[in-house]
Amino acid sequence: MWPAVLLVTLPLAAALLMLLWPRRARVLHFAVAVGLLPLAVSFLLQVTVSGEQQWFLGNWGPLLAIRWQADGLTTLLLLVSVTLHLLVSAYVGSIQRRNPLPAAFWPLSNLLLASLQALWLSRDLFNLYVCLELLGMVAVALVTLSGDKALRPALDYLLYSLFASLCYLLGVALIYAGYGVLDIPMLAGQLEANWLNAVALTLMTLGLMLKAACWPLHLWLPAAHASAPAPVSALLSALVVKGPLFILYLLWTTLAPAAFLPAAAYLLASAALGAMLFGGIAAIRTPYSKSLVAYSTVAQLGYATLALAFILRFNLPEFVAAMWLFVLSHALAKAACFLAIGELQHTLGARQVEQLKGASQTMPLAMFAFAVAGGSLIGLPPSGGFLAKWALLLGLWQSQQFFWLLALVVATLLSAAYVFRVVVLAFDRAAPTAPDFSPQRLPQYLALLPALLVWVMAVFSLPLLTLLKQEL
Amino acid sequence: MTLVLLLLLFSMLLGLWRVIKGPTLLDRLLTIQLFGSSGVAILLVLSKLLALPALLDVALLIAILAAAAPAALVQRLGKSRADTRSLGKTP
Amino acid sequence: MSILQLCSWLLLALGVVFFLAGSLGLLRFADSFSRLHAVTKADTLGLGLVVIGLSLQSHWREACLMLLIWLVVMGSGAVSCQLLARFSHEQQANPVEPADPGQED
Amino acid sequence: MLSFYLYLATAALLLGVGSLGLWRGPELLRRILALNVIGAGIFMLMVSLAYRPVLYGEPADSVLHALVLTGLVVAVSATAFALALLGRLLARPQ
Amino acid sequence: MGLLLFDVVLCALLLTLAGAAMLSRQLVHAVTLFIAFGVMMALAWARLQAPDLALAEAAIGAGLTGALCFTALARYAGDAGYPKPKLWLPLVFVAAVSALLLYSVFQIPAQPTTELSERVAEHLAVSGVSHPVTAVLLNFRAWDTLLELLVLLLALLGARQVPSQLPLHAGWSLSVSWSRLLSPMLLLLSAYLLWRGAAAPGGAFQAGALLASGLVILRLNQQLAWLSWQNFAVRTLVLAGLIAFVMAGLASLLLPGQLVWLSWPVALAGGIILLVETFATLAIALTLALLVVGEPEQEPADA
Repeated sequence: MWPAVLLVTLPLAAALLMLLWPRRARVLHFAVAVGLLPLAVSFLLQVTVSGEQQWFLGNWGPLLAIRWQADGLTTLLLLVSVTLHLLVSAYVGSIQRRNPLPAAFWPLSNLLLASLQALWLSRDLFNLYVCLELLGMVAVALVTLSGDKALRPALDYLLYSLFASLCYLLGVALIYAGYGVLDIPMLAGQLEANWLNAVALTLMTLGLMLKAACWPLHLWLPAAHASAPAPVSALLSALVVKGPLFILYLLWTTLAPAAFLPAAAYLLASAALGAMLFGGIAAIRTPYSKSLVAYSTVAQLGYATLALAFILRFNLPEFVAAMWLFVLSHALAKAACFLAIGELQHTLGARQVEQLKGASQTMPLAMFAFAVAGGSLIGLPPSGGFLAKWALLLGLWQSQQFFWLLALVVATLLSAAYVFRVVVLAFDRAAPTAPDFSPQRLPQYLALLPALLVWVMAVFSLPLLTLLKQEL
Repeated sequence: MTLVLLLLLFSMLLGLWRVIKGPTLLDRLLTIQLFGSSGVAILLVLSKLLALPALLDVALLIAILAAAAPAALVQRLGKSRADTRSLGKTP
Repeated sequence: MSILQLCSWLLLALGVVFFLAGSLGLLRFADSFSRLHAVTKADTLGLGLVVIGLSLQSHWREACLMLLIWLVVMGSGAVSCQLLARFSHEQQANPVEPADPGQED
Repeated sequence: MLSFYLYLATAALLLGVGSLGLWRGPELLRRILALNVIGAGIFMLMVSLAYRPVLYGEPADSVLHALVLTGLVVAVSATAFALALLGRLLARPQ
Repeated sequence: MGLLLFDVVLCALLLTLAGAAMLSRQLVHAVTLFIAFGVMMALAWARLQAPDLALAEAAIGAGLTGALCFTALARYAGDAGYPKPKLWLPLVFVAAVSALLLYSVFQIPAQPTTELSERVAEHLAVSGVSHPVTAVLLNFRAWDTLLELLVLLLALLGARQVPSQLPLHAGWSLSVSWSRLLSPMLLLLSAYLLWRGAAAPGGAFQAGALLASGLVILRLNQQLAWLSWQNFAVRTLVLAGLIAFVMAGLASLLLPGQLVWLSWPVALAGGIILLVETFATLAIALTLALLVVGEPEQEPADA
């Protein structure tokens, strides 16, 4: 129990103390963030060795209590959140002199971590609603850190997110109407394929897709992620949109009656196709570099959604592995992308893609970080992105889905196009944009770190695959 | 007892016309006032009818806070604000 | 039916009549300020009658609570009536001022 | 039984009315109010469900009451935050 | 039969108020109608035998919503001249969705599922309180409540990032003296609600919301100058609910034999719940009050 409790309460308690004594915030923050890392690693090892664990909070037994469950996937997500939280805040610390974020960043980022951890652990429909709401509010509060220019995107984000959680809540209420149970594992296999459950699951799915910015419900995402400060965008893109995706996975793999699965698979697959194609095209066309990365998030989420759709249709372990490998590798790669682009933007004073001209000369490290992370987004071997795509291709080949193989190839070409759009410009050494001040090295290294981690994932591919394939 | 309840609600229903039709802001605010006092009466009767003594607390709460909305209105939209020009003055 | 109960019902009925009269006044009176009178006076009286009517049927503790509620309603009704009247009077006295959108900053 | 379905129907219609306001707007403040109306519809659905055992002479479902109470707090907090954002948005020099 | 007629009229009133609020021409009318809608919701909760919710709704709807909405309204400089929105397209779509939802809610079985309620009743005796709603909130599903307090805190933190000052002008003497007269009563009533929560409808949130309304009324009448985030005591109390909750959770996890997060030892449960609730009430009251009236003077967003 202790590791799970500490992973949630330590950041929470740290945030409370920071609010009381703002002066000590940074010291406290790094003490906690560093301390959480070994905790999360040991928790992951413990769960992989001795199998999944679960608790009924308050010791009230099933039905009455809220259930926490720590399986391989959950502990992996816990570890990734802790890692990214540490990396991003180290980046924020390293640029503190140059362009400091408001002091509220420290408690808010700890609260973000706490609410994410609560979400990964929870297996209760209503508790997940509260976690979702919490996550949405922290995310919006973090977006407002970049000042007045982010007000309108932040408000839109908040309104969309509230509407989405209300949809989800309505679905929960309808399920409770039929069964009087909120516990997901207890509801597994219980739901009949009737009209009421169909409506409930549709509403929940719509709400979650809106929150996870699945195409075509992604309209709020580019503005919100592009207007937030770069480290915040990194956290939002890497972690926050994955929360609702996780709930979606839980709902459809454990809760939904088998009769609904084909329809849901078609819905999700077409959303994924739209996301991969239109997200990619939007990323190629946008003039702003941060919007490019934000649209790429929309496109990349498409891969994960596609994998989810095929989990529902074919039930192959390859697809489960593919989905979560996409999520993990995207989390790391996208954090690196946003940090690198943020660094480039600040140093070159450049919001537009065009102004990144010659960046490989002026800021080679940051550009390298972007290129390495981009390689994983495209799926170049041997990155994490490649692993994910390979698993997906393998699954598609086995189930003989040749149309989707083609779609995947086209989507890959699109992502290659938007990554190379930046890289090619950066290697154009004719008339590089002059930096406003001499580039700092430490933040660039910190941006490179998650990008390298994605490639390190390939080394651990075997244990990762076995861990994720057990999920089914 | 139910009849009393119905008639009280009916008196609110009469007020509804004012709150929608207006014509001034004062009329609408008055109807909130009416809803407050009839609401208190309804709660008293309901508490008797459903045997829920806690509803008396609800009534007390509404009664105490009845002046809260007007106070907020006066503070926020009162005279010294230039930007309340067009509020509620459609004759 | 005891006399007490009869009294109680009579009072309740009378209270409801006052409520209805107040609402009718709200509907029929010509201008807003007379409507103000109709609502606040009649309703407070109506509530008082309902309270007394119900008190006759209930435990003394509940009766005390109801009496307290009535007192509070009288107070806050009077206060909010004043506030609303003055607010709306001022609004009518001050004609439209020129727009000044930058006022807030 | 009839009143149970009556309140359920009201809840569904409140959801409709709220969605209409959310779509149509046009002011942001009205959209925020509309979200609250939708919330009220969902809470009404849940409270009617909690009332269901009363029809069979049992006490109302206290778990649902607790959930709605939690939901109310969340709704109020979110509304207050949205209104704060709105206030800043409108106060900003154009 | 009579009660059914009452229900019909009440539902019609609710729907009309909500519809009028959504469609009214002027924003200030929409806000007024919405406040009336809040009062009617409290009546509906009372009718549906949910006194806890009626209390909460009354405290929020009558006290806080008005202050919140009028504050936002003061920002709209007159009518901003929005184009008249289209009605038909949304109306058709929404009508279709409502019809679908109506059909769905009529599919809900009238037969209740009672297993969970039975479980609550079974364990009520060892929960430390005798009011089931409080038992669910502070014991059976205490984790939800802790997170809910966190949501409230986050709303305040978020709102503090976007301060927008409205000057407070001198209150009218009548409302000032009324607010002074009211404050001891509000304090008493919320203490009473908090205390009653253990055995009867009431509890931390209702008491907190009521107290918050009182603080807001006083603050809007230019009193309580100390009510500010900069004030260390206020800040401590705002965080006190969560701190008490987390500390109680960790402390009881340290006790021998307690292996699970947020499980109160049976003998101490009543005391722990009262302690947590007391701090939570103060925290809720101050947080809501700060959220609704904002800071008294302009300060930079980060402390």
